[in-house]
Amino acid sequence: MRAAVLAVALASVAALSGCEREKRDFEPPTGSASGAAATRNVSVRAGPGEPIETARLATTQDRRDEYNAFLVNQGKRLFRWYNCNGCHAQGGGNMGPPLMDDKWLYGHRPAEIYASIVEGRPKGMPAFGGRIPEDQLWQLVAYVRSLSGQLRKDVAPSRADGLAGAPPENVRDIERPVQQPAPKP
Amino acid sequence: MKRALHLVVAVAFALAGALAWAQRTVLQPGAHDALAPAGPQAARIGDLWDLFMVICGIVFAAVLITLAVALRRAPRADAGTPADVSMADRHEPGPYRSVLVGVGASIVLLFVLLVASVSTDRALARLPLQGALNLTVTGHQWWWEIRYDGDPVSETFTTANELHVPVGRPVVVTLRSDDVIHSLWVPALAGKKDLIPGRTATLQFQAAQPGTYRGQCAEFCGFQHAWMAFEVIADTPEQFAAWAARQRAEAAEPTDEKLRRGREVFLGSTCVMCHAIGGTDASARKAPDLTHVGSRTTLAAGTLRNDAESMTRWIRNPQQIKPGVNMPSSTLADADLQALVAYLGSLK
Amino acid sequence: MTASATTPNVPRNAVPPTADDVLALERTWRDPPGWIGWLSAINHKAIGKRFIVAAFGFFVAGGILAALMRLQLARPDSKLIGPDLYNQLFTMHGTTMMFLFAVPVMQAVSVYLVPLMLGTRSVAFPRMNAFAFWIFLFGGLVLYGAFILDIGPDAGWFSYVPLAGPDYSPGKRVDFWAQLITFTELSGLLEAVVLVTTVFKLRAPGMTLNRIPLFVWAMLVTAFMVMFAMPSVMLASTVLITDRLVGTHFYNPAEGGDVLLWQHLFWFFGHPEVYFIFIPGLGFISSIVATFSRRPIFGYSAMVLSLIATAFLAFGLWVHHMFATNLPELGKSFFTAASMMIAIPSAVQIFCWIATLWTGKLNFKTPLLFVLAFFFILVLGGMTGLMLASVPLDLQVHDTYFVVAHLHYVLIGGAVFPLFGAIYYWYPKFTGRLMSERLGRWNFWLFFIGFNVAFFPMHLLGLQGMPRRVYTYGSEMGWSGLNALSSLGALVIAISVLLFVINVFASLRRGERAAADPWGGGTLEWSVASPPPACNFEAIPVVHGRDPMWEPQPEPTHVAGLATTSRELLMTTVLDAVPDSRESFPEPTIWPFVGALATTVLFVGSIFTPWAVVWGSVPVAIALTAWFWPRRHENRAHLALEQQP
Amino acid sequence: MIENGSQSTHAAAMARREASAPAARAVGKALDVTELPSFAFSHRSLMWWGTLGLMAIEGMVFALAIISYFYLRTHADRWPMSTPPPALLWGTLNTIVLVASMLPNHLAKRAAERLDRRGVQLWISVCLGAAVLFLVIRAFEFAHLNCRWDTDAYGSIVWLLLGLHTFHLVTDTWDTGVLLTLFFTGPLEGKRYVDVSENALYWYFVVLSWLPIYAVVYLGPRG
Repeated sequence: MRAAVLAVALASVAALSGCEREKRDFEPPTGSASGAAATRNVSVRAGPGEPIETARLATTQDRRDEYNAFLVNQGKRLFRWYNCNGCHAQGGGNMGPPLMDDKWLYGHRPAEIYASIVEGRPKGMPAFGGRIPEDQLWQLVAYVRSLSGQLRKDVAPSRADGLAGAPPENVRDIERPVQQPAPKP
Repeated sequence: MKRALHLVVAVAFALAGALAWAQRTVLQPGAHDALAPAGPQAARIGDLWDLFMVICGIVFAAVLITLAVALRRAPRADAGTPADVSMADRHEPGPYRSVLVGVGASIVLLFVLLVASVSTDRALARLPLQGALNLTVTGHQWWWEIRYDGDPVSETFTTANELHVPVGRPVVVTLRSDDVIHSLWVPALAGKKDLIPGRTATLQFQAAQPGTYRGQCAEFCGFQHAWMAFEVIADTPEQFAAWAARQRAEAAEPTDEKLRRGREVFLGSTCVMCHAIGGTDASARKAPDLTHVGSRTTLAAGTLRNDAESMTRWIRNPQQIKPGVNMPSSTLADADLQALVAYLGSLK
Repeated sequence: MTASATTPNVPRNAVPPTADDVLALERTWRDPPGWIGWLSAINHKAIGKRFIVAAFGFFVAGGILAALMRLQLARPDSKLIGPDLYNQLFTMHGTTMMFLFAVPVMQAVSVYLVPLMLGTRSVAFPRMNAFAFWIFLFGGLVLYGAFILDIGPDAGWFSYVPLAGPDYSPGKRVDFWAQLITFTELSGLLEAVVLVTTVFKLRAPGMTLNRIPLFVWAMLVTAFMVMFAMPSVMLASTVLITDRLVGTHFYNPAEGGDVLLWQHLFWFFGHPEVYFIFIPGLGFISSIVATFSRRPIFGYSAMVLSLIATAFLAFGLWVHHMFATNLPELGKSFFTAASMMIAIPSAVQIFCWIATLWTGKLNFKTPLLFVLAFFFILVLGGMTGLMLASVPLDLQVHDTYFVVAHLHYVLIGGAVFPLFGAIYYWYPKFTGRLMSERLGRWNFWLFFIGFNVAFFPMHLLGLQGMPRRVYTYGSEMGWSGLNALSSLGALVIAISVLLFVINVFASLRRGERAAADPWGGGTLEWSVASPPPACNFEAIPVVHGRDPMWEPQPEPTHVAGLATTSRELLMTTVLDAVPDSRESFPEPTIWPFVGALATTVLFVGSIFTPWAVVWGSVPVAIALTAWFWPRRHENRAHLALEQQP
Repeated sequence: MIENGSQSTHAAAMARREASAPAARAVGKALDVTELPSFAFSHRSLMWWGTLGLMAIEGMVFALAIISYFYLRTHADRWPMSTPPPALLWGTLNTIVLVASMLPNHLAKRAAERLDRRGVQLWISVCLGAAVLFLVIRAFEFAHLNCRWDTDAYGSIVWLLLGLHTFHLVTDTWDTGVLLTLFFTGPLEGKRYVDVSENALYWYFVVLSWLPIYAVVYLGPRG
């Protein structure tokens, strides 16, 4: 009896994670306009190390993307399209810092990464606020986290149809984040 | 049972007839239509089609009539009727001869079809190409990037989802793909050919008379395969030259305040991340080149008529028109959006 | 080890069998009672019936998906179903019909019928047969489970890369598709081995190779085709999974892979597959035509030879699915020729059947109606097939609704109509009752009319330029009328299939009781009771001709001396079916079922982590070993019968 | 219980006979098969045909994999694409061991066909030893391979070929182990000797299918 219950429970968990992982979200999250407005303010006020704002964002925004393989994969596509490779290579780092190791200058939490993209960072990271739509920003955030194995392996993207670089995101083990002191501009 | 027989035969002819009739009447010339050829390639295929229709029609009818006669003449029986095994080890000359004749006839007809098919194929490959117009079509999810290779190279220009060709001049299209497999097909002009990542192929055709011919992706390529269309516009050589000249030029400068505002919006918002407009800072190549978007007849890969109203709808929320398409919906203020639409519309 | 075969204490069957023989045989060959017993069943009739029912279950499921698609396409610019769901629908529909219905159902019917037609008591390797069934069932359930959880594959039943590859199909949807292939192909391949061995070694004495029923020939040829075609798609889908899971580069052009490699491997299987759906259909037709025109099929040898010719040619056509991919001229001409040549063996058979009907006495019953419909539909489909074989025409109609029409004319006309006929024909053998003739005729006429209304307009749509796999179309394209008509036809088909289902279940209880030979058939399955006893034949018949039920029987008529208290089978030589040895067959066991479960865990696990192949193989190995390990009492029984060569 | 069971069965059987008209075939003189052997070797046994079927299927898989190898090779301008050809040592050592293992295998087959239990025990043990040794060497082979499966398409197809063959080795090794155990513990009967003989046949297949793969993987890139 208990076994049956357990089985059912497991099955339903699997089911939910399955649905969560596979949903193809075309429409931006409901009320994206207002969300955009909110984040616009954030991107003006919140700087590195303003955890209150970022915490609020983290609770409202990151979940949808981080468990959805489609959205993370969209993030991977945008990472190429918006030429993040230009500086971060395949996350290996070049002019910009590598994104697949355990070192984080500005924090590894989704909202912190979000802030880094929106506001830019010293030493050459441009501010993309206003250039990249809200939902795409969160897709990029999720993908960036997958680069260092922060996401579930069944959600993280697999190899791209391109030159083989580092092993695909979905086989990388998680890098335990180490906060680095942010360099003074 | 007779009823059934008659029905079978009747339906047979009805359908065969329907096909033949459909070929001539239902399919209006100029439509998106394989049997209304507007160029030598498609015309040759049309002729081959007619031959196949005739021969296959005859064979089909012949088989069914023989069957019908067989059913009609054979005596009736039931499960109790003793089975006749007398012929089990006896040669049956009558049926033997007829089967032999039938098979022989089939072989001959098949051979005719084979020869006709192969010779047509050869002929299609031998379209004279001197002075051909060269262009490259690259398939993207879910739109067509079209590059006219100029000579000198400075003459080269890029557009999207709308192919202009001069009437009577052969066109050689080089086919590439940027992501998955697509297939380029303009039924009225030529057969289809796949755009395959990692490979290149060429497709040749020629338009016989001026007109607009619809083309469409024929290989399943994802969410918006259904709406990955384009238009081939066959102009007179003069019109074509004029069009090409306009396309080579850089984007028109905004003439009034609203258009200037529109350009600012374009360069200051999300558009610029993917689209290019010649003569401005916008140079991304992930989405259709908009340098002369105002001059095109359709938007969103042959999905919408190109007017301010549908342009506005499209930019506001593309996902409602083409779910899954890569263009994000915009959160622009209405005034900005109107300015943007006006500006894009002005890029003739 | 050294027991003599004449051990007095081993009862052997007499001719005619005594009541004790009958009782002993029944007790020896029946499957054990209880639900454990149900899961342990290995009797080919039990497995065959479950196999058929399961396959038809998937047929209905696939039909519902098709109905949903027709609902969406009935009107232009329809917003009922979005592209995401629609892509899953047509992928699931194609996958279901090809991998979970068309191929398995043919093997299922033959698992039931072949031993009866050959005059033996079981298929070879009955436990493997059961295992193959469970694997098939679990594979199908896994796929539909995934579909319900929104993990339904959405890259088409052909899963072309790169669209189905890691970069453009994120998540696990395509992995479930690829793993379903592993399930169904494993099942199909094992069944092929079972059938070939059964046909070669277990025929009744005197049933030489040129006396076996044409249906058995068809299944033999099919089994061989399966053995040489299915490995191709198994390989292809396996490396698709490794591309997606561990980052191999088979289909990645940037690293030396090639996307056309997939298409070659897929169609090298995919085209023969069409024929191993079609050829069993030919077998059904030969059985039905012979019985209902009260004479043997005209030109037995010609029929057999054309079956074999078809099988060989079928491996030389795969490229005609790839004409649009820019291949060399000469190659294309070759494949055009081959694709047209394969029409000849089909023509031979069609003419032979017509000759049979022409010279026979006709008994018009529902099975025959379905066969007559075959002539109409399949010949039409064959004609459009010739058009598709011609490169120039194919370049116009390839990947349009013209192809959709063609393939449904060929597959439904060539396989499903004969299959329905076959169900009406053998249902009394399966169940001991006849299906309702009146419902049968309604079923037939609605199916026939609905089918043509649904699929004929698709030819025209294709010529008007409507591509396949589009989730909607614009009203300005002028495709609305024909699409609406087609959807109407689909509705009629749905009704007729519903009638069929009703007929099957109603006749189960209220159908007229069937005698051993209700149609006056000529082959051995009609010589035993309906439904047959657990051991099929209380005394193995001796065969002297092609139609044992129709021809006079010189002596000896039956085989005596097979054990009645132990599962003993007579094996005969491959060519001339001369009695050669008596082999003891294994008893029912739960292990094939357990093994299938373990294999399922392994397969599903390896969608998520490559290590599942390692830890998952442990339970599989345990199950298979337990399956093989002999039991004492069984061993004693065998020793009692042992006779060294 | 048994009584009821038997009676009901009997009733059922009888009922069926009445329900459906008795089989319509005349009953005459019988063909007695009592004296036929209860098992036989080679093509006279079911197991032989089953094994043959599996070998046909797996042979097809190997063939297609090798064809794919050359298909990819024709599309590459360098082969191996980005690595030197694989070192010969381990692969060649493997081949030698494998070919050598055919002798004990052959002897095991012979012993089985003589129904010689001790011989079977002896030679199967040797075969098993060879198989295990082979697997060990195969481990080194993988470890010293010139590429990873995700290096490029060359790496992928090479790992596929070796992986497929290793899979067959593992299964057949397990198979041999089980048979060996059975021959020590029993219960035995005649057809177990047939199993041994067919197992030997399958081992031949595993060996012979390795030779082309060895040639393709190791000699191919050099030629």
